[in-house]
Amino acid sequence: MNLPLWLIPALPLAGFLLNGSVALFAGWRRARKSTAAWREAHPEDHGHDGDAAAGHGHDDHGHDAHGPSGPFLPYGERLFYGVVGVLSVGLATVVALANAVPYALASTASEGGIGPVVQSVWKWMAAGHVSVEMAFRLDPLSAMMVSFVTFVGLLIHVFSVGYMQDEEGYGRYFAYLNLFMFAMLTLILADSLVVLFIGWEGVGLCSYLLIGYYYDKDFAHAAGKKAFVTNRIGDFGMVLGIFGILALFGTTDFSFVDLAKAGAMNGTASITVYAVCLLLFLGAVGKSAQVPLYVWLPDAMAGPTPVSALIHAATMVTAGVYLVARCSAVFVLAPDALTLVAWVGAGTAVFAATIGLAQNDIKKVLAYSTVSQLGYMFLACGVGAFGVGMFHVFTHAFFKACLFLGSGSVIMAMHHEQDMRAMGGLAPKVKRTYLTMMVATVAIAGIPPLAGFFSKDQILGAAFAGGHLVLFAIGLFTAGMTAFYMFRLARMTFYGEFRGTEEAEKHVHESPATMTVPLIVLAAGSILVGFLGVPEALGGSNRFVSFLAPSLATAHPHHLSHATEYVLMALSVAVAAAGILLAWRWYGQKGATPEVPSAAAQAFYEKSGALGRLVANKWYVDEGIEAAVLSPFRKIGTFLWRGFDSLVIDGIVNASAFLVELTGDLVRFFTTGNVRNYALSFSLGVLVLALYVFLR
Amino acid sequence: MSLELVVFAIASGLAIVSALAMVVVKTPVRSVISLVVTFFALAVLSILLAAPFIAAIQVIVYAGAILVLFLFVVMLLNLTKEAEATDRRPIQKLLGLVSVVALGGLLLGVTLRAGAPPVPAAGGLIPAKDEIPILGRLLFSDYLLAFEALSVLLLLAAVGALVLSKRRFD
Amino acid sequence: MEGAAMNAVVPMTVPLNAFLAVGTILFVIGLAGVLLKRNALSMFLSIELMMNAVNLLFLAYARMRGDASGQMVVFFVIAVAAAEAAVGLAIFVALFRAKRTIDVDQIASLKW
Amino acid sequence: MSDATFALVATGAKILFVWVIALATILPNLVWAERRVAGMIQDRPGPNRVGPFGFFQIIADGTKFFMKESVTPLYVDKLLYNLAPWITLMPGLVTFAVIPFGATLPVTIGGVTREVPLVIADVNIGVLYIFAFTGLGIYGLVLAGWSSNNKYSLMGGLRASAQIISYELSMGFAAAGVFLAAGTLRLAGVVEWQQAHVWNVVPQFVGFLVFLIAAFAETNRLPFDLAEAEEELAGGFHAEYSSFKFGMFFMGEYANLIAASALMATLYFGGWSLPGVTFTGVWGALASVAVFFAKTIGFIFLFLWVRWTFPRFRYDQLMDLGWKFLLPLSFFHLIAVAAFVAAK
Repeated sequence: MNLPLWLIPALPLAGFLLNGSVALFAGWRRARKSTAAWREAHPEDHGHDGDAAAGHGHDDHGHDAHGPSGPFLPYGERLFYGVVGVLSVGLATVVALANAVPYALASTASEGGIGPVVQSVWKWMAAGHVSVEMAFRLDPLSAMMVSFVTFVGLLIHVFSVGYMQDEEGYGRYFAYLNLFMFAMLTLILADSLVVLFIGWEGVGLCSYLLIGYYYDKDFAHAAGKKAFVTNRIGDFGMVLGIFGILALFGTTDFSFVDLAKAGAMNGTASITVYAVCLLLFLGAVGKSAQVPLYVWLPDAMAGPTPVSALIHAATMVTAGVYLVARCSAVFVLAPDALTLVAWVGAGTAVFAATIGLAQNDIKKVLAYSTVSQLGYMFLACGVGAFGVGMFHVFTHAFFKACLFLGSGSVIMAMHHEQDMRAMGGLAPKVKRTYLTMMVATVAIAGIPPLAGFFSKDQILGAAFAGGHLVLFAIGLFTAGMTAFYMFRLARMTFYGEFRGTEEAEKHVHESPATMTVPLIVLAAGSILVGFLGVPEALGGSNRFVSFLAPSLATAHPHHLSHATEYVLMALSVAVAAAGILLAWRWYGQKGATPEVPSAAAQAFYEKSGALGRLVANKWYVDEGIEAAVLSPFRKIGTFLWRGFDSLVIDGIVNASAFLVELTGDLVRFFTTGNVRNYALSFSLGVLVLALYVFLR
Repeated sequence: MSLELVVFAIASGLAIVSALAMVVVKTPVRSVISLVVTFFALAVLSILLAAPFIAAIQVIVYAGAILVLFLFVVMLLNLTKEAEATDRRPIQKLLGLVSVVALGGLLLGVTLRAGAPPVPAAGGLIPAKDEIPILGRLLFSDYLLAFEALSVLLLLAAVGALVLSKRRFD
Repeated sequence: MEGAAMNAVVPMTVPLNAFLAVGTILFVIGLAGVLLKRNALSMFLSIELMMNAVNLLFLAYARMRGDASGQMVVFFVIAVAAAEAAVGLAIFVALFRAKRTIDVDQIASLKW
Repeated sequence: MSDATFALVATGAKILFVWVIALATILPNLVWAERRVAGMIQDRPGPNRVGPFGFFQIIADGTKFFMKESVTPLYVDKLLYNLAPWITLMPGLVTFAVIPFGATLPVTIGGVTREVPLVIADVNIGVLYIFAFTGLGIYGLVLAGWSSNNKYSLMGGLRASAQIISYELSMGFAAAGVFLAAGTLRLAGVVEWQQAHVWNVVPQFVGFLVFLIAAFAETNRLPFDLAEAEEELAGGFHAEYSSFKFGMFFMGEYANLIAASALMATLYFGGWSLPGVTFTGVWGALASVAVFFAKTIGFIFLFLWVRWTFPRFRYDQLMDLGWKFLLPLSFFHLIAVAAFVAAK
C-alpha cells in the first residue's frame, strides 16, 4: 500500500472541519431554539401580562431536561462527534503506521539506515531565491515521532469519548483535539522549518484553546492566556532562529542538516551559529516549558485531563526536544550552546522535581513531573546524546499519558476532586485504574525492566560518559526525587484510608471501558517500549538509538565500559528505590488526615525551615516574576507615562509641531493648491535628478 | 525594406500622431478616442516586440475596459469642451514647456545613445514560438507574491471605487 | 496578424533603438499633457499614456535581453493601471459632484 | 514557387474566401432568412413577392439602404458620428481571421505538396484576439449614441456598452474553461483537442449555456436588445442614423451574429470536425469546410428562432441575470473545470 504522507495531517484536519462545522451549526440551532423557548416562556416581554405562571412552568421543565446531572448533548450528536474525532485520528494512525513501520523495518535491516522520504505536495511560496515547498518528510526521527504521536493521540481520543461525555462543548472539544493532531503531525512531518512553524504555531493555538476550554471559568482563560503569552516569547526566538538558519544555509528545508554536517555555510561567522542555536533553543524552551519559561505548564492543567495528557505531557511539549534533535547538526557546531542546553535541562529537572515534592493537586504533581522529565530530555540532548533524549521522549509519552489519563479516571471517580489530601484508599474501588497507574508509576520511577528505566539510565550514562559529573549528580538526585513524589502520589491516592467526605466515598466508581482500555494499552506500552532500546551492557543492541542515528548529529557520543554501566545502573536503581521507600514509609499510613496527610513529612517540613517553605511555595517563582518583572515594568510604565511621555515626548512633539507650523508659515507660499504646479515641480525635480544621473 | 519595418513605421507614426492629437484636441471624447488609437498602435508595436499576449491584454484591459470607463465618466459628467477662458497661468505654461522639452531631449538623447542592443542571451526565454506558458510559469513561481499582492490591490480598488462613488455616507 | 506572430521568432529587422525612441516620445507627449492640460480627466489620460510608453520600453528591453520578466512587469503595470483608473475615476466623479467642475485650476482648496 | 510566396498567396486566398465569398454570401441572405424565419414562426408567409420565395428582397433592401437620403443632423459630432458605424462593423469581421474553418488542405503546385491549414491566422492568442476586438466594438455603440447628441441615443449607447461589458466577463470565464481543457489559447488547438477527445459541449455544458446566453447579449439580439428597444428609446443608439450608415449598423449586427455562431461552433461543437471522422485530402478538407458552415448556420438559425419567440427583458433583469447569475455560475464552472484538469 502506498499512502501519501500528506494524508496523515490532512485526515485530522478533515475531522476538525467536519466536527467544527457541525458543532457550530448545532450550537447555533440550539441557541436559536432556546431563545425561542425563552420567548415562549416569557410572553410578558412581548407585552402580554396574563400567562406568566404557565410560562414559568414550561421554563422549569426545560431545566430538568437539560440539567447538569446527565449528558448534556443528545446521544446521536455525541456519537457523531466521537466517531468523527476518533475515526479521523484512527485513519491517520493507520496511514502513519503504514508509512512508518515499513520504513523502520527497511531502515533497521540495511546498514546505516536508508535515506529520508520527501514528498512535496505543492510549492508554497517563492520570493527571490527563497522558495518554500509544502513538503513532508519521513526519516527515522519523524517516523518515530509520528508513530507514537498518532498512537497515543488515538488512545487519548478514545479516552475522551468517555471522559468528556457530560460536557456541553463536546463537539468543540473534539474539533480542537483534531485540529491539534493536524498541527502536531504537520510539525513532525514538515520538511522545512517554515512548514514546521505552521505546526508549531498551530499546536500553540490549540493548546491555548484547550487550556481555555472551560472559558467561562476565570482561571481557565487566564491560564490559556498565560500559556499563549509565555509561548510567544519562545516563538519570537524561534522565528528569528528560522531567519538565522535561512541566512546561514540559504534554505529552510531540512537539507540544511546535511549542509551543517558538511560544514557548508554561507560565511564562517561562528557567532551567528551560536546566535541561531540560542534562538532556536529559546523557542524550544518556550514550547517545552523549561526554566524560566516553564510557568505556563502547571497552569495549563486547567484544561480537561485528556488534553493535559496529550498536549501537555505526551506530544506538544516534546516539540522543543524534537526541534533541538532535528537541528542537532547545527547545535554540535556550537558546543557552548549545547552545554547551555544541558544545564538548562538539568536545572529544570531538579527545580521542577523539588516543586513536585510538595504539590497536593494530583494533576499539578504530574505537571511538574512533566517539566522535570522534559528537563531530562534536554539534559540528554545537551550532552550530545540526542538519540537517548528522543528515546526518553518516546517512553515518557507512554507512561506519562497513562499517568495523566489515570489521574483523569481518578478525578472522575472522585467527581472532579483533584486534591490528593481528600483521597486515599481508592485501590479496591478503581482496580483497573489503580493497576495501570501503578505500572506507569513504577515505569517513571526508573525501576527495571520498565520503560522509564532504560531511557533514564541511558541519559545518566551519557552525562557521566561525557564527563559532566555535576550534571550526572543532579540527574541522579532528580531520579530519586522523581521516585519519591510519584510514590507519594500513588500512596496518597490509592492506599491508606479514604480522607474525603462520606458522601463522596459512596459515589466513587470505576470508569467506563472507553477510558480503561486506553489505560491498559498505555500501561502495556509502559512495560514494553523500553525493550526497543535495551543497551548493549544488558545484552541488547540499542536498536532504537541506532535507528535514529541517520537523522541526528551524534547519536553515540561516548562509550562506557560495561562494568561502569552496571555500576551506574545499580546506583540509579538504588536511588530510585530509596525514594520509593521513603515515600512508602511516609505516606499512606493510618492516621492520616486531610490537613496532615503524613506526620513524618510534616515533621520533616517543619525541620527543613526556609528551604521547605520555598519548595512548598514553588520557590515563589510566580511571585518572583511578579516582583522582578511585572511590577517593575508597571512602575517603569507609570514613570514613562508620567515623567517621560508627558514631558519629554510630548515636549518633542509639541516642539516639532511648533517647528512645523513655523516652517509651514514660511513655505506656504509655495503651496498653491494647484495640481499642475505640483506636477510641474515634480517634473522639474525629475529633470534635475536625471541631469545629475546622466551627466555626472 | 521589410514588411516589419513598414508595419513599425505605420504603427509608430499612428501612435505618435494620435498621442499628439490626444493632448491637443479640446473635446474630451475625442481625446479618449485618440488614446484608443494610440493604444491600438502600441499593441501592434508590442506584437513586433514578440509580445502578442501582452498586446492582446493591453487592448482588452486598456482599450476595452479602462478607456470605456473614461468614456463613461466623460458622458456622465457631460464634459463637452474645455473652458475657453484664457489661461491665467502663463508662467506655468512656459515652465511646463521648458520642462517637457528639456526632459524629453535628455531622455531621447540617453535612449538613442544607448548603443547597439546587446545580443539576446543564448537560451533566453523570449522570443519564443508560444510565450504564454512561459509567462504563466513566471507568474505563478517568481512573481507569485506580487500576483497575490496585486489581487488584494484590485479588491481594494474595487471597494475604494464603490465607496468613493457612493452618494451618501451612512 | 499571422505575419506579426510568426515574426516573433525570427530576428528583428527594426533596430530596437527605434522602439525606445517611440516610447520616449510618447512619454514626453504624455508629460506635456499632464503639465499643460487643465482638465483633470485629460491629465489622467496623459498619465495613462505615459505608463504605456514605459510599457513599450519594458517590452523593448525584454526583447533585447531575451528575458520574459520584462513582459511580466508590463502585465503587472496593466493590472495596477486598471485599479488606479477605477479609483481615480471614482475620485473625479466625487469631485465633480462636490464642485461641479474638474478643471484643476478651479480646484485649489489644498492651499493656505 | 518559394515557400514565402506560397504562404502569401495562400493567405490571400483564404482571406478572399472568408471575407469575400463566405461573408458576402451569408450576410445579405441573413436579411432574407430573418424575414422568412419570422414569417414561418409567426405563421405568415414573409416576403414572397420579389422573385422566387421573395429572394430578391435582399436586392430591394440593399437598394433602399443606398438610395435613401442620408440625413446628418445638425448638432452631431460629425467625425465620431461618421466613424461609429465602421467601428461597429469591425469586430464581427476581424473575428474570422482566427477561426479555423476547415481541416488542412493539401495543395500540389509544381510537384510540391504543401499542407495549408484552413485558418487565416493561427495565432497563439486566438481567443484574446477575439475578446480584444469585441471590447473595441463597444466604442462604436457608445460613440454612435454620444455623437448623435440625442438623449435617447445616448441612453441606448450606454445601455449597449454596459450590457456588453457585463456579459463579456461571463463569456470570458465560460470560454476560459474550454481553453483550460485544451491547454492552449489557439482556436485551431481547441478544435484539434475536441477532435481527439470529445466536443466541449458534453463535459462543459454549463459553460456552453453561459456562453450562449452571453452571446445573445453581446450581439444585442433579442431577448437582450435593450439598446435599441424601440418602445422605450425610439430606436436606441442608431436613432439618428439613416440610409447607408444605418445599413452598416445592420450589417454589423449580422456580422457579429455570424461571428458568435462560428465561435460557438468552434469552441463547443468541434468546429470543422465530426466525431469519428478524419478529413484527409482535398475533398476531405472541402467536406470539413461544409461541416463548419453547417454548424455555423445551425447556430444562426437558433439566433433567429430565439428572436421571434422570446419577449424582451427589462434592463434591471438583464443586469441581474448577468452579474448575479451568469457571472457566479461561470466562476463555479471555471473552478470545476480547473479542478478537473488539475486532478487529471
